[in-house]
Amino acid sequence: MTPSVRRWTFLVAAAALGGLLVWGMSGLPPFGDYHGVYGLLLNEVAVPERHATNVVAAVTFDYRGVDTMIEEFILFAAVIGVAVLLRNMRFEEEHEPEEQARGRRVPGTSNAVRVIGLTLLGPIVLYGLYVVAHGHLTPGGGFQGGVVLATGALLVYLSGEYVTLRRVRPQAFIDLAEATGAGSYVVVGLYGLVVAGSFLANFLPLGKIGTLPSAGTMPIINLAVGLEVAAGFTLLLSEFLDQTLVLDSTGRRT
Amino acid sequence: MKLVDYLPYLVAIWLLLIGLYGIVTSRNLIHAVTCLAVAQSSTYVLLLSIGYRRAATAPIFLDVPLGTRAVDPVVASLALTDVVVGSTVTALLLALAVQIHKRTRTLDPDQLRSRRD
Amino acid sequence: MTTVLLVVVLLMVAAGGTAVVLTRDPLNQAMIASFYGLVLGLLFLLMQAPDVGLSQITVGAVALPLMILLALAKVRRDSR
Amino acid sequence: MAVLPALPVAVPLVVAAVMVGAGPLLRRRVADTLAVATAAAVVGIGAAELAQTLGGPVVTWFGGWTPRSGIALGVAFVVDPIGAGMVTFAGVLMVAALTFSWRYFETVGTLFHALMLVMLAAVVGFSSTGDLFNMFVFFELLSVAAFALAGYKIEDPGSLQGAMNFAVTNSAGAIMLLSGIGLLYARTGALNLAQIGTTLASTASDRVVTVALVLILVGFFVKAAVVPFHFWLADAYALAPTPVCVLFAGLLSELGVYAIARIYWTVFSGTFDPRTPGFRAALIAGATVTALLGGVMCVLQRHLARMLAYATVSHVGLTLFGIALLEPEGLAGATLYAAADGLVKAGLFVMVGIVAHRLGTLDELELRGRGRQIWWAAPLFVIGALGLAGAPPLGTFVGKALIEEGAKGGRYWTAALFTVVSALTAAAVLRVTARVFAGWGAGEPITGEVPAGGGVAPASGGQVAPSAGEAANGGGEVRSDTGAGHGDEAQERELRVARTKVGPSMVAPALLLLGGAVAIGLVPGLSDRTVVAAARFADRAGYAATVLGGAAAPAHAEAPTSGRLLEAAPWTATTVALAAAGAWLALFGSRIPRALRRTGARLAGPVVRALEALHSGNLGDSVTWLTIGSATFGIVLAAVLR
Repeated sequence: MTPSVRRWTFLVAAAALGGLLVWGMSGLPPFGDYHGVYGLLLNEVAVPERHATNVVAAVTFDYRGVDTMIEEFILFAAVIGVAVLLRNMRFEEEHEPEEQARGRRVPGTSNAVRVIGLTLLGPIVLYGLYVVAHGHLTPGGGFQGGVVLATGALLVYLSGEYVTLRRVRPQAFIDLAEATGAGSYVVVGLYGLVVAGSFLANFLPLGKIGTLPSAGTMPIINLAVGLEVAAGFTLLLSEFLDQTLVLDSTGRRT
Repeated sequence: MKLVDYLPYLVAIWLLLIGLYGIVTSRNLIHAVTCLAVAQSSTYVLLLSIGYRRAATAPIFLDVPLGTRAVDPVVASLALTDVVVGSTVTALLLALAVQIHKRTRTLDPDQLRSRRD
Repeated sequence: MTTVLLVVVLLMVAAGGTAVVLTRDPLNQAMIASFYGLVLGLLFLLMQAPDVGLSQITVGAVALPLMILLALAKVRRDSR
Repeated sequence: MAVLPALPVAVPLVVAAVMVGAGPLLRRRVADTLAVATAAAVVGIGAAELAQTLGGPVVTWFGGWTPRSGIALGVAFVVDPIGAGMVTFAGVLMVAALTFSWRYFETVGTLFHALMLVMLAAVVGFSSTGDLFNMFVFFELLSVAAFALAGYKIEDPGSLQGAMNFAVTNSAGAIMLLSGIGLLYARTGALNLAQIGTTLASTASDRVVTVALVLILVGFFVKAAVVPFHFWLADAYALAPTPVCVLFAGLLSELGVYAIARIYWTVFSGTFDPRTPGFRAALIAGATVTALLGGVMCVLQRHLARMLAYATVSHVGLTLFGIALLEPEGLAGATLYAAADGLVKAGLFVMVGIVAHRLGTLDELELRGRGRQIWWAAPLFVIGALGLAGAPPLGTFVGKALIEEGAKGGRYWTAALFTVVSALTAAAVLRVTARVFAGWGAGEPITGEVPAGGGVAPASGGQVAPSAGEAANGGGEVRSDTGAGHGDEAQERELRVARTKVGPSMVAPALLLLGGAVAIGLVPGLSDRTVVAAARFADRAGYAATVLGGAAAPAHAEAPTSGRLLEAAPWTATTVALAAAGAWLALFGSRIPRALRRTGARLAGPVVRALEALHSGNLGDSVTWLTIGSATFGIVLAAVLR
């Protein structure tokens, strides 16, 4: 199809599809008037049964914990996929920047940016850890905290410590962290199968509602997710970043 | 039947269709991938709209007592998973687009095809 | 009050999504996508889904646009 | 509490994580062995599940959250014989694919193994789960791993584009699927399949249910590559690395059809009982068009892998046809057919991989006569062709016979469709075999060939066939020694292994797969057992009672049927004869009187050109067709389900 034929064909089809969807959704209960049994039941039982004040977290990490486990592996597979898809570029260019970068600053990063970046790093990491740890109590959790932590790692890049980071960031170490995060979720599940009779079943004391060490295995799973997401997003960003910074250090951007 | 009662659903439908429109008319794969993310966001809106309850709190019973009218926690959990899925798929597609550009020196789907033939 | 706010943000979401799609230059698009991610996050907070809102803001407004920018930077470099 | 069902998901995932974590420490052969052993373990668990579930489905609740008064709190795995069969089947294909990759890639790293194992876990979970959203999550896991594997050959632009089209179209389908799931959740307040089915059965169907059904089916149609949702498939399947093709062709599309069956019977079958005929007609129409178009496109290809990709489309259409009858016999037939056919296609892909490995191209005409150096491959190709034709003793014969039986009054039409379609795909493979191994036919495209096998001429002036450039490009795993692009020197080389050697690790998978297809046809009592399993699969109320109430599965008496094989035999003979005649015509078309040839070319030429233009491989086209298909299918269903 030529672009204009395609556009008009699509518009006609989309109008029909849109009409169909509007027709179908007009049969839904009005917005704000939902009474599904599943959610109502969970809102009643989750806190007493799981000692987690955040019911969404209880659903995410326990009642429907297997969804989240698979979700972690979606991230895991995507990280592998990006590494596979971008692999030969790294092969081609990996040596270049390191050799050239030795003994010189990455251009384009002023000291002010660098200082701001590094000053922000501490609070960001603390905040990320806080969000991960309190997932079963308040909004947040492994995923949100993990992304915040990955952003922290990114700050180190952006503040020009790329060269430093290349030295302190052994790729294998982050790979290991990611794999550990993803793998330990399954291991917790398998341990539940052995100890409590079903996969992902809770095997720890539930603790006092509202305190940090409560809700059984949930904080552990949250931690695993946090590790996986922090490492996974760091890898994702650095896969793309590696190449961009090569641009900088080969001197074209100065 | 007020329009407001169905506005969120209409917005979800709109996001789906406009996202698909963007993909269909896109001349740049990175642009198309971002459009796919817009289409994906329609599902977040749809899911959360479905489980919304008027004059209800979030299903977090730390500061509010148990039994307070709260929105559906399941859709929030589903949408959470959906956000992760959407973002990882987008990352993968961006990597594909970058590699395609490296191999073919173009990101335009129409040009890509003509080179292939 | 909440309803009015919801309607306004919903319309902003619809407009934002449209703007992302209709912005044909990927670089500008990434900026608008970041804004769109933020508005979506706001909508989710209003819909009493703070967990989702937080994810959406960290991912949709920060991480994803960043990835798009980095991908674009890579592509531009290749083009030269 | 059953222990087994979670294991074939958990074990491959843990092994995948270990492989990535310990990546640098693992030697290549250790990683290979570990991966094959894991897949073999899944086969073992699947077989154990199969034995365990013959008496009724096994239900496992994750986290131990059993339902309360009919409301599911958590996620359940519900494994029945058909699901357990899928688990076993996936394991077998994975063993074959990983064994093949043993010698196939030189340095592949552990990332490839990890992706393959993640994909295995996803397939297993998808076939085992009894929860709609969980199904979606496994679907996405499968997709993400598949996207990455489809683009694995980063030095081949065609492969990357195929992966891109695959990924975007399938993601768009997944968005539709999830929207449909959302609508069902809005309507029923449930995500458990049994619970949704029970809730829906108690009330009349309405527009929300109809649109939800449309959206969910579209999501699975895209995965199954039902026309017109199939435009992404050829490039993605034909240009991926061979071990990946084996899984794609044998497993991925079948999975989409499985999902359609599962969702229909557990969720929707209770709601629109009296309006089933309309729904059946719509599904059958889609299946028929898919089978025919796929068959025609298959005959038109001269790139071997692309030919098999279209054979996949075509035969998925046939499998869907069996499901679309909405009868247990049809379902049973589709199950056996899909299993045997998947093994046949996977085996053929292995053989094509061997050809690429040894002969360096996948272009049929370039290969003419060159197959003599690997003459032993010819009989395997012929067995594959017979499998596509549905000839005994291959399992496709039994499956086909069952589907024809399920068609009841429409038996003759069904048999005729199967005959035409399987003759087309089998003729294509026979033609290739004769040309490549015996050197029959011309080495260049013949202009104005007559229609072959009751279809369309194989090529008109080389216009249909991919250009030589593309053939070299997409020619499987082969690269010219001059290098494809700059910087390739440093990258992992897929194929440095001497081209002269085809080790046992490459032939064994083909024997395993084709042998499996024969075994399905020969195991006594298999078809009767499958009919019982299908009857249970289709018993919505019984399924719901087992899942939600923990009730024992209701008994389904075996009703041994005889004579179905006898009735199917003449049709099969016709198919094989037509396929052979078609292949002969395609090879020796030049011997046919000129006038006849011209007329044929004049009639077929425009159709062929139109088909070629349609299958542009363009991303925008693919998504446009997705939209057209969704709208059309939606409007039809809205009309018939009123």
